[in-house]
Amino acid sequence: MFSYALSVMIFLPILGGLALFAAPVGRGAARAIGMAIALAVLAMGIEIFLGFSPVGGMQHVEHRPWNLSLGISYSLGVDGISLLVLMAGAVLFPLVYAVFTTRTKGFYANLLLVQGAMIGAICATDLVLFYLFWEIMLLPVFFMIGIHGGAGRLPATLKITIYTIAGSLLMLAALIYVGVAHQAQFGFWSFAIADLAALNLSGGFTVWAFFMFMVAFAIKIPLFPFHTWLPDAYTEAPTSTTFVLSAIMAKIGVYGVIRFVIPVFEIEFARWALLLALAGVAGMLYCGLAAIAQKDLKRMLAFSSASHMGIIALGVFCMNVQALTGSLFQIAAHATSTGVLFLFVGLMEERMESRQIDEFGGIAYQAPIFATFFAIAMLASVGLPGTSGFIGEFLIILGAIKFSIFIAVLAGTTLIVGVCYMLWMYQRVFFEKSNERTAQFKDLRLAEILTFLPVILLIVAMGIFPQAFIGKIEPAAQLQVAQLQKGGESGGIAASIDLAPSPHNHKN
Amino acid sequence: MFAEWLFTAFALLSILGAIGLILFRHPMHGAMSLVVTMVSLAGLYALLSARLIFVLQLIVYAGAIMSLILFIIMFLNIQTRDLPEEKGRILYLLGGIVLLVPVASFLIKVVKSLPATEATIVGSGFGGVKEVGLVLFQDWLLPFEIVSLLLLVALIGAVVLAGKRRFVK
Amino acid sequence: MENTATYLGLIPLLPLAGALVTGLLHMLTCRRKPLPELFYGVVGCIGPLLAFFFALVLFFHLKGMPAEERFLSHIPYTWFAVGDLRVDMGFLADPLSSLMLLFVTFIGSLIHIYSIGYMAGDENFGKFFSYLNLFLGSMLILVLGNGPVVMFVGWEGVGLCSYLLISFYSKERENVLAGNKAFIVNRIGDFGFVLGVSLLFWAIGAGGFDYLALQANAGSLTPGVGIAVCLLLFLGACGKSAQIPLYVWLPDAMAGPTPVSALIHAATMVTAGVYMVARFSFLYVQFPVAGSVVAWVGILTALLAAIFGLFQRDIKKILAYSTVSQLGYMFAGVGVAAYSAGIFHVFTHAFFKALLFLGAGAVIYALHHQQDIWKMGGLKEKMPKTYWTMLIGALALAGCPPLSGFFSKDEILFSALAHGHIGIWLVGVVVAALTAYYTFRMIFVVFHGQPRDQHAWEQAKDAPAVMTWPLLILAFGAFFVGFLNLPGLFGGGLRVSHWLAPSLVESHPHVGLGVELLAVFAGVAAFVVGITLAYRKFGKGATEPEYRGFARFAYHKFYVDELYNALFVQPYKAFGGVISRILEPKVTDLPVRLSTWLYRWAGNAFKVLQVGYVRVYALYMVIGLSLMSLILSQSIN
Amino acid sequence: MIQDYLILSIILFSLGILGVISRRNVFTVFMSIELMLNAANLAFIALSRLHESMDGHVLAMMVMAVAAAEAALALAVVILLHKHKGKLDTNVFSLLRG
Repeated sequence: MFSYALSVMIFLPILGGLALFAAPVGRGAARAIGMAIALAVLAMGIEIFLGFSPVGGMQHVEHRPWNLSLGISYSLGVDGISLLVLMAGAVLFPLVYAVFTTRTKGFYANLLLVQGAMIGAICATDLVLFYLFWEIMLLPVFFMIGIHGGAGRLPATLKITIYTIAGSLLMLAALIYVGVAHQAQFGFWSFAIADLAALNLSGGFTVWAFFMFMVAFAIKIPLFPFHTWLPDAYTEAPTSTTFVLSAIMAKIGVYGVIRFVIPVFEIEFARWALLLALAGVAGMLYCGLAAIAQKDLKRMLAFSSASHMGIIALGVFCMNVQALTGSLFQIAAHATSTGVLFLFVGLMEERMESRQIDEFGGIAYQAPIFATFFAIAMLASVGLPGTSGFIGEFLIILGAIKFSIFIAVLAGTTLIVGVCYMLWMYQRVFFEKSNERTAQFKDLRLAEILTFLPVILLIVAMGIFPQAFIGKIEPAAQLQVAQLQKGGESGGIAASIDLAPSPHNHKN
Repeated sequence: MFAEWLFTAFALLSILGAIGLILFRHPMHGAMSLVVTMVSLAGLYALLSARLIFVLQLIVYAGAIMSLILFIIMFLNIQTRDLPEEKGRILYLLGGIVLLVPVASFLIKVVKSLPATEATIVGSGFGGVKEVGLVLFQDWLLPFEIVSLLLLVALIGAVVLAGKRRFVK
Repeated sequence: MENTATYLGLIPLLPLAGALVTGLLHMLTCRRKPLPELFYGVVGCIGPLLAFFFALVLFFHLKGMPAEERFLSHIPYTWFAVGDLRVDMGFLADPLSSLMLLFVTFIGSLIHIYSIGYMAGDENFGKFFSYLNLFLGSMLILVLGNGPVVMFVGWEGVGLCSYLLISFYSKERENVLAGNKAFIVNRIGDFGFVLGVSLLFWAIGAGGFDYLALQANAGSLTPGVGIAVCLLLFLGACGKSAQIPLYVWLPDAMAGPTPVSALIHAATMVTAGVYMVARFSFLYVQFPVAGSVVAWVGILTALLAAIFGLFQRDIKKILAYSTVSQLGYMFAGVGVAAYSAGIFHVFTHAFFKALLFLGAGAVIYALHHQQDIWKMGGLKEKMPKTYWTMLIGALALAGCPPLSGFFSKDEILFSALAHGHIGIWLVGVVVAALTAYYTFRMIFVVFHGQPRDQHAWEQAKDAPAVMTWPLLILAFGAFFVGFLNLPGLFGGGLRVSHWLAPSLVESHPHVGLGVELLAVFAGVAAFVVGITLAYRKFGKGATEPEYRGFARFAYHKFYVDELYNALFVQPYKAFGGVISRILEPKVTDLPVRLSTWLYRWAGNAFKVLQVGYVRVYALYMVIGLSLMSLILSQSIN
Repeated sequence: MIQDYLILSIILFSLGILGVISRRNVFTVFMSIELMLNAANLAFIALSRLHESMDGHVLAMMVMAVAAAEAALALAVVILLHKHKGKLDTNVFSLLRG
């Protein structure tokens, strides 16, 4: 792979998107262009994945000084932590073009922009560069919800805007603080993450900066109690946007915590991990319980997504290699399973003009293939072994036990909570008797089957052969945890318990 | 000495004209008192050896612009009953004075801090048509052209606005 | 010990492949022109039969090895490895799993064959066989997995399949609800299992996370962690094997087609919990406290389910409660550290329970889906084959010597006594009597006396050969498999126990002949008392009694379902409603709402200034100018 | 001496502002603006004299040109206003009211 691969992956969609805005083409051509670019990015992503060597460090590094006086640089790289997130960003976008065929040109252009910005945010190894892409990412989403959304799109757009702007401003302030601190400690400006990791932050404001970062990412993840924008935004956004939000953007929040917060604020992170883990678990339970009371299928999935994100976040806060690897794996697993579920709901909405669970029924008899695909994605989402969802969830719970038994017990209830609302929904939508609305539902056509089949197969393959993925991310997770433990030792209380046998145990 | 007397006289006249402008209720009276100000300003320009500007002030301002205004006022045939009621204007006036005192005093303070040099004798060519023209068409050519464009735009705009076409709501 | 056998992987793979093929074909063709049923039947049966064949091969392979080296393993690849945790997708065959394999595949195959007849004419014939195959494949993974995590794959897989099969007639809401219940209750158990396995890993899993390595490291467990692990794993077993407090799903599971009930109750799924406890015998044997909990929960479940069984009127529900009850026995067995006895009961129970279910299925089939025993009667003459085979099954279940059930039950009760658990033994004997009573209540009411529904009775006849042959084979098994583990008292050699010995960590206390005789006598006495009472009450034809008082209470299953509904389900739903209707919009959303409200308020406040008059705006400008001047003039002197 | 001119300019400018603020008659407001322009011109010329440079004269000419343009447009607007509303009141323009 050539050394500018990442830059190309970032700027091909961005420039393509901008050109598409200006170009006088129809929506069919716009979709074809978008699809072509997304496929090109996908091909490069696969190339990177296959060529990725499982060592801890950065690969495909690009580095170019940008603003010398402030030490900002244009630097990119991929390591085990960002690999799967990057893959999610590369793999899932072509689906959108394949499934949603009737959007306007502007929509496809926005989609391209958001992809480029996301990949940029994932690959950036400079905090300012990351922030830049992070902000660019929001703009297309804003337009996609505000222009193309459902009936209640304006309040939803307002809400997501208030939340994300608040988060971004907090992050900007904290970012400046970190930069200034680096200048004060080392005498030169730098925002490169490798330099910032060497910072020895202490003092009263550090905890504030830490929480500013955390809140910014928590909003994006979203972590309880910053999740309230999510149900509205996910429900009102066009399904393709919901797909992008849930499958990739939420993951970038988690990724940001791992990539930027942990290395810079090791001590604070170790100190507050228990609280954050509690927030993750609370979000999981809260959203899981809320999901069962939803009448709108999309809204239910939105809560389900938030619930799973709580568990993924928990894995990050547990500070051991199993949980962290589990989180990273679950990022990809959840992106595929929940993403596909959202796409399916979009399909149902297009064909039956409804999202109300009560108005469905008996789809399984009308559309066995669709029902089977849906079931596989759903089972992956509830973490059935043999699908992608199990591995990550299991590793997270396993890691959580090491961290705190109490947290782990709470986290374990995700097994029960998730299955309750999903089965309840599946029963109402796919089983029981069909009605006039569902009787006319047509099963997937061949083209659609071919579209979804790779993802469904990926879900299963990730469950059966996860080592192909875990092997690539595990060394990076090891490194990260080692760094964290150094921080935890020097400053804080790691709330872990020792289960290992003591020297004088009784022999039976 | 004579110049100072002239200055005082012109200054008083122009201030009186300005006060008249803001106090007369009918615009026609206000316009007439503004003409007084304009003419006395022209005199002041002459005192400052700005010969070309002195002429332009008389011709363009006191002549063209003011007569245009007067023409429109008369054209509209404004009667006293057409005038807006301005009951609170004394209040506004007093309030404005209160507000402007700090502004003016600040500006005067700034002016006082300028070097208090007496006006020196300037060359005979100062402010003449030729000299100003040279400056205008050498150093200020581009702004000059832009201004001419501006005038053109204003001309077209005035025609369009005041033309017969109905007001587009 | 590093013996490998590649064909181990094939055993679960064959039914899974069958599931994939039949499932895909059904999915693709069911909306157009369905394939012939015979095709699905044959394809569906190939997998289990081949698996049974390989299980036999495996058995003889192991038998040919020295007793202490009977381990065969096959590790195709590493499933996942993170830090110290290394989980192989591996299979392990030892005496325990090979025995399980044998009867699981054998009975599974018979049920498959039987289903060809039973499901004939169903529009989802292909789907049914796909699910059955998947079920069997999952069970085989569960049995063959070489470590707890691989076991969990099958563990969850059977849970999923039970859901799919119980809600097979998915057009009726009750059936789907029963399926949901099964899956959710199983998930509660899985919750315990996952936590137990995770805890186990942090305690002793760093050196390898398969059974052999765990067994080698088990000595270093601290009691606190060890007991916690045992109890958490047992919670998983409770869910899967329907023990108190998670037994509630099993009776509802009758909503599925009858062969499914047979598969769930006899060969797969419910026995998984017992198998798991036996598999972890090296843990439970270290912590007798945990074992006692298991034993007591088991025997109390046995008692409770037997009481429920006395008053049921649905033939399948009677059998379902008898399964719960027998499972309780098995847990009592493994709980008192008599693992081989527990597994042996699993083994015999598989035969006679499959027989009883398939027989009941034949009855239901003959009576056009009539399941109420009080609408049957006198079927002995019309369905002789079914009657005689079911009678053998019932005798075995009731513990009639010398049928299989007698020996296995006796072994458990004897072990309880021998290990000094007098209380468990006493309850066990009572349950044995109750079992004999309700089993023969069913037999007498269904087959003896006068027909209660003349019209249905006249049409009833024995099922076709594809259904009766499995019955006959199973009856043969139910009669004779008990002799495989004939205890020394009867001149046998406990061959099953000896076969299992290398896999299990157990002790055989030496007790006097008197104790052994006492156990046997009590067992026989319980059987005689039970069957006599049943005969006196129902033997000569009886009408449905009115249930009053305790009987009514028991008929309604002590209102446990209602209690759970009120205690867990409704609060859960209500809590969800509270969150989404009150908490979410009013509390957690408050900051956003406050901020929009603040902006709106501020906008309204400043709106007053926007009078719309140009001169007022100019005035504002002047105000600003004036303030600026005031400030600036401070700095200029 | 020059300072006196500048002070005069300030006074005239302030009077212009006062006119804009206190009056509602369109013509008077407009002429007050002209007054402010003139005040600015006076400052230009005075400073030009002070520095003995003629750039100020050029600027003053440009201000005149702008004033002329402004007069043309503003008067056109006034005519329109009078045509449609029959009034010369600036309060008629209150579309910006919040």
